[in-house]
Amino acid sequence: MLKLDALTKDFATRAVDQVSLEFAPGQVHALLGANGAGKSTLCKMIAGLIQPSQGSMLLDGKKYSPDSKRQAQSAGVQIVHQELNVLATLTLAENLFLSNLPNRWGILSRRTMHRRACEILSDFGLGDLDPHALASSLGVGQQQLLEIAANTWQPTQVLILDEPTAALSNRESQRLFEKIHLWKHQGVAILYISHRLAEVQALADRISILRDGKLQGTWSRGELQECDIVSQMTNPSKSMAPISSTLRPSPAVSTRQALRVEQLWLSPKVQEVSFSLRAGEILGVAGLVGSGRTELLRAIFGADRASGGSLQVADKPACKPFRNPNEAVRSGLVMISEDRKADGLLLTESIAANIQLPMLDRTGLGRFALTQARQARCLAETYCRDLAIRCDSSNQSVGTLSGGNQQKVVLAKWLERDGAVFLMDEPTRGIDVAARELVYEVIRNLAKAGKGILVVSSDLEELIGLCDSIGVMSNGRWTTSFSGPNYEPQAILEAMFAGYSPP
Amino acid sequence: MKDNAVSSNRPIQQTLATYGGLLVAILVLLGFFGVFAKNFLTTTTLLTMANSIPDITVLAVGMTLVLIAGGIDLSVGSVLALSACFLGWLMVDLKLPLWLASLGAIALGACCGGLNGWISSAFRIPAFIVTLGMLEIARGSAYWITDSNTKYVGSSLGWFSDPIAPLGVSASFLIAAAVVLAGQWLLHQTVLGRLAIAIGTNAESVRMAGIRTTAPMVTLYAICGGLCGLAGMMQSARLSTVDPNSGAGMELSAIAACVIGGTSLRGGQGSVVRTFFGVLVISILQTGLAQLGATDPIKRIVTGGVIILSVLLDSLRKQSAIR
Amino acid sequence: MKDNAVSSNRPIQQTLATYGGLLVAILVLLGFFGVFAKNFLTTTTLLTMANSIPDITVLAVGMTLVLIAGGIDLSVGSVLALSACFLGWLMVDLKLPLWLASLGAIALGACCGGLNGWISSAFRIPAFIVTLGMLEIARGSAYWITDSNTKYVGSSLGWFSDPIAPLGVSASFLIAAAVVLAGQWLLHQTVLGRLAIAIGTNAESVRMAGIRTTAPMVTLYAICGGLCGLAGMMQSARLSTVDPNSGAGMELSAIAACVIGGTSLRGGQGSVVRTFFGVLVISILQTGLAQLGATDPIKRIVTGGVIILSVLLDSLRKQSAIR
Amino acid sequence: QPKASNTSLPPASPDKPKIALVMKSLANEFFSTMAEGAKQHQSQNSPQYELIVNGIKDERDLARQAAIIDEMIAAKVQAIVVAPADSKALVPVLRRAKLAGLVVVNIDNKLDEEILKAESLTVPFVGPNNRLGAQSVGQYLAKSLKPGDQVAVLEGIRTSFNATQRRLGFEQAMKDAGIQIVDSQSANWETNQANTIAASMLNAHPDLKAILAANDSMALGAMAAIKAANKTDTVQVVGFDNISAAQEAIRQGKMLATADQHGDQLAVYGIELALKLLQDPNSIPEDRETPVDLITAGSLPQ
Ligand SMILES: Nc1ncnc2c1ncn2[C@@H]1O[C@H](COP(=O)(O)OP(=O)(O)OP(=O)(O)O)[C@@H](O)[C@H]1O
Ligand SMILES: Nc1ncnc2c1ncn2[C@@H]1O[C@H](COP(=O)(O)OP(=O)(O)OP(=O)(O)O)[C@@H](O)[C@H]1O
Ligand SMILES: [Mg+2]
Ligand SMILES: [Mg+2]
Repeated sequence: MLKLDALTKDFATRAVDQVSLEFAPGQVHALLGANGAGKSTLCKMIAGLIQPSQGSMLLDGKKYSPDSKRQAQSAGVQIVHQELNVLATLTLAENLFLSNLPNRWGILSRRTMHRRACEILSDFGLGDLDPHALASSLGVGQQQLLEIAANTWQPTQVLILDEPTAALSNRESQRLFEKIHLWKHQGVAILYISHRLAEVQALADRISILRDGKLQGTWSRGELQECDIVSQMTNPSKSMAPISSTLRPSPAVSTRQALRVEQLWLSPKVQEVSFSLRAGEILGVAGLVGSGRTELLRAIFGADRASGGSLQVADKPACKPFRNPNEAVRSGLVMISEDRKADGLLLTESIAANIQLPMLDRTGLGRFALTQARQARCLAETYCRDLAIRCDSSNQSVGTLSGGNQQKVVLAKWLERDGAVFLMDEPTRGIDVAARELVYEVIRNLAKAGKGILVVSSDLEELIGLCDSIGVMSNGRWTTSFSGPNYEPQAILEAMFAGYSPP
Repeated sequence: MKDNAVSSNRPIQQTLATYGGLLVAILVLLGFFGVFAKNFLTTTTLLTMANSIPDITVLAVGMTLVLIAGGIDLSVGSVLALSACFLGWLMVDLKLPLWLASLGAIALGACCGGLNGWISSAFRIPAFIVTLGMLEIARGSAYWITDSNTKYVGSSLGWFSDPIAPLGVSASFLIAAAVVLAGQWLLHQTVLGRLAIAIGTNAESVRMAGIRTTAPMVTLYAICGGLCGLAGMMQSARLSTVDPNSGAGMELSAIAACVIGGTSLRGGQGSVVRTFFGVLVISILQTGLAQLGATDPIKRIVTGGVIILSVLLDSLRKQSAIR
Repeated sequence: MKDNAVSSNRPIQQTLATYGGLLVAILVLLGFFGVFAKNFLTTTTLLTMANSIPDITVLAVGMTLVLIAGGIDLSVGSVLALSACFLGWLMVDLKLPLWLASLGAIALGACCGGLNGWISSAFRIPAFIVTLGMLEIARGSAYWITDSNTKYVGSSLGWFSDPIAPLGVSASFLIAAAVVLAGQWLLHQTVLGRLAIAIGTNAESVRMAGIRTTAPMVTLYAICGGLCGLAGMMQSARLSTVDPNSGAGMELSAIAACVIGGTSLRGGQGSVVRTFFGVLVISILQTGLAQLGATDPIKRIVTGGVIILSVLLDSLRKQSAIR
Repeated sequence: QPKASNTSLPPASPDKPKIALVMKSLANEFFSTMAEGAKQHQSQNSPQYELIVNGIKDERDLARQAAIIDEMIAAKVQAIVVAPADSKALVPVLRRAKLAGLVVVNIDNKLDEEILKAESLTVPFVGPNNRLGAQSVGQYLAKSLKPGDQVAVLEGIRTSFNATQRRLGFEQAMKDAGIQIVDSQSANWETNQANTIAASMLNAHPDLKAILAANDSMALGAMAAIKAANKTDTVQVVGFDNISAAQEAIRQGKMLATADQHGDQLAVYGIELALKLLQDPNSIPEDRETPVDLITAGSLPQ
């Protein structure tokens, strides 16, 4: 019912190049492509957020050229963005109904709103949350669910989901898939973007692949193997190692201690967590959304002030938890945070400036020292090459990069700063399959170089493939640890739920 | 921080947590001046104070709404003067009946405000500069209307500012109180109020959600402007004159009241009732210092210090509450 | 929008894109007053103008730095007055040599600024309110030092403001020009400048990058305060007086100059050179209107209108450039 | 120099009356001198009365001055001596003071006759005649100019009564001497604004021979502009108020003349009148015009 005809969008370079596609009702149409291939740009054009440079669209046979999201909505096209847009100062219910607050003569009908919010939230597995609570009390994963709920509770014709599962763990993803099946049966055309190929294989009726803005082709379910998809996505000239063959734990874990956490408290979400991390070890942290993993990392890093406990970095004497990130960084910790938009990047600044940022504290000459603009540019260019960051130049502002490429900039910034212990919160969030391999390689190399690495990820397979051992957080507590390389996923899953079951 | 969460459990703790710091500040000030200034803690003084704050209260309410939506209005003082002068012109020169003239003054204020909102929102120009321009324009127009003369309007507006017999407070004060409550209600119970908070938090996200931000912004600024008109009437009533110089510098007092009350200048956060407490802090300070007969240097130094201190204490209290 | 990106290709287009809108505004104003005001486009008038802007220029440079870092400094006018009065006191009452007295005045300004920066940054209090408090405190202290008296300092500071023979411009002007260049250099070439932009863009990201924000903020505010001291010296030299009332309202002019020059009040964006153009717009307007002999109402209405228009045009130009 | 008479003061009473002196702005030298004079008088006569001195932040803030008077009524003072920031706006609140049984004396800036009548109020006035003062300054200047010469006027804030009176005085003197006023703008009593405007006036009218400023602060600004334009020898400046900086300038020959309204005595006269009225409520108060003296290089002690 929705037909794209030679849709094109030019920025400094061409982001989407003559894409013609057709979406049918009741079908899940997956859109795949490497980071920066133009998927989000294409979606934004369909949803009326940006205007195409060339090309046209037809909806139900009628000409469709929305110049605002509002128009798109009224024509029956809805989008869930890749980036979160939850308003922290409003309540969950208000976020849900923002574009259409239930009211009479402009006065809110709170009761109606509350009732309907309860229904919708429990529908999306957020039933235990109070609709009157502020959205600022949610973690990223819960925010993502809220965002999906807010954009899908109204019936639509076309629904675009741009990486909805990037911050979700299995349980939430499963629930979303159920909803997708439901919408499918209601005859909604769904455009689905994800970097998790397994998901795509399970869900999609049709698969389209973009590479450098150009459509490579469209296939039906089952026509493509994973390796075909990857080879379609990536440039054949830049050959990549096949997936999963390199997914083996690295051998060189020493006995030296890199970080020891003792009885750490950050009420109410982190409760007496203790563990230790050895140099050269990759320690994964698994858990459900809202289990407190992000809070744990923030408490260790001093981003939030822990209320109790002690830390021991390398063989230095144990000390109180850090009071601010500055102390942590000076003690040799670095942290790749989960919410790159809020606290990881300077969106309007260039790639070079972002990579240089943590280094600014290190120049020996003090604050009036000259910045080495040229050096920073060279550095940025090196990282753009090594991490395959798709950009026009190292001067491009980070906010205009695609989501996955933004994540790579965050990575580059901390690789450059370097430290003895790396805390990584969802390090591969939004990064495409091929580049993900690259990131794993980088992480393993760090480990080989003797760093201690703590990885939080909602993708259990990723943890299993990458980590020397895995700890499980459940309801704010560090419940069990498993050591690799042979994990039992079922046991880990059970441990993730353990903290919630009644005693 | 979480003033907006309307939660009904633990109402007393909630209220204390929300208003506690400000109440303490007000009590400390009252106590201090009660001890050191003669005749300070008397009904007369308190009533005098109550009858002198309606205009700044009403301005500050409008300012709170605009600040919460991420804007700012520097023109409130000038628009106050302009509407007051317009009122004088309508009443004295055109001899319009009071109700019509008042309506005209408030409408003019609302127009100025709406214009501020429209220009800044539709063309994405910082409100600071738009309203700074309006500050000059409105002040100039006020001079122009009155020919730079103060105009006597007599007691036709008197009922507005005369104390009502049994209560001792004026109609202005009651209206101002009603405006505070209406403002708080608007913020929490209406679509416009919620949109104000949303836009103030992140205008881009609101636009991404497919909501037009211009119309609500224009409405909010127009409300702020209309309240300036109301404040202008109150001031004229109190002085029986309209004066093109009136309200000069009042924008900073109004903003100070809002910020003392915890409204964020970055938008998204604030409470009208707390703004009212902010007005009280400022006016108690002013009255107390005047009754002490403090010299001007001391008045200013103390005022500045107390403004900083009250916000500092509130911030420290919040930080310790989080821990 | 990306003034900060220093790219060396296509330098002329780049320069035009960056400064074009402002240059056009300046030329239009010059042309208008050249036609309508007597003796406007003469060397004397232009030199008079050049010699009267150093103080506001220097203030606006400091303000730009603070605004870019996401702060604001409302106390610049008062701190200017305070340092000028302190200078007068050191020179006239204590009979200190000029260089020592100047140093003292600048140091006092820097202290006031540093205090602003420290309180607002370390305790996370909005700079608006802290500097509003400082506005009152510094003004009060200025009255206190001078006993509210204007002091005539004669020609002891004269070399500062006297036109240098062959050039026609004063030493003040040259210093102000140097300050503009130094400000631009500081912003783009030093670590402090990068940090200012970074903090203004997203303070939380900077904090999470393990960088302390307090020290750079204190430094930036102290620079701004020191520049207020310098501006105070310039103004005292030009007027041969130190006056505790000087600089009142100058904070708004300085901010207006910054915003006309495209500095964002939300932080992260701005350029010192463009601020200088903003100063030019304002001062040409003032001088031209005075030379026309316009009445006060007209002066204010036109000033307000031009402020809004210049920003509006710049914004429309940018939007059309994007398309 | 006129001196306040100390003879007719009432004897000390056990219940000392409290007198509130409410001025425009303590930030102005004229008013700080006034306050100083009043305080000195009080300390010399401390058994007779208590004094509270208040001013407003901004001379234009009428609302605040009215509020201060209300606050003084609430503070239970017995008399108010007021230098109104506006001759019209303060009348209603002063009527409230009278209704509350207070003695009210008007100094410096005379309340508007018509409005006093409209509010059926009589308030005794003690103060100078600004118009005549300005006229005498203008006449002194005219002596050193020729008929037909061009001069410019820097006015105060237009809404202020004093500003109007002084402008009228200047205009009268210039008209009498046949001198042409080519430009007249308000610099809002401020030095820096006066500097900008005077500089523009000098550029627009190269033949300007003198600038008449309605107060000394603006005169200082005008002098700086003249110096910058290198016209110290051709353009003369006169002012009003006799602040110390202006005296300095007159001594150095950079300024021609100013007028002294004896601010330090003004409040004292008002306070004395108030005390008299307090003691004898039935006495009929009379307006009292205080002297305005012309100050020139000759009349200043060297
Ligand atoms: N506003 C913009 N200005 C300039 N370039 C842009 C802008 N928006 C997107 N681009 C560029 O367009 C290209 C496509 O971006 P897009 O966000 O569509 O990628 P994507 O396929 O969604 O990638 P990801 O999987 O990482 O989300 C990128 O190279 C990006 O840098
Ligand atoms: N600012 C906050 N104030 C109060 N509670 C918060 C705040 N931020 C997060 N929380 C709570 O902390 C819990 C854990 O947060 P979060 O969801 O980030 O954990 P996580 O295990 O990292 O999960 P995720 O997969 O979402 O990152 C959430 O349930 C959330 O309610
Ligand atoms: Mg994308
Ligand atoms: Mg998390």
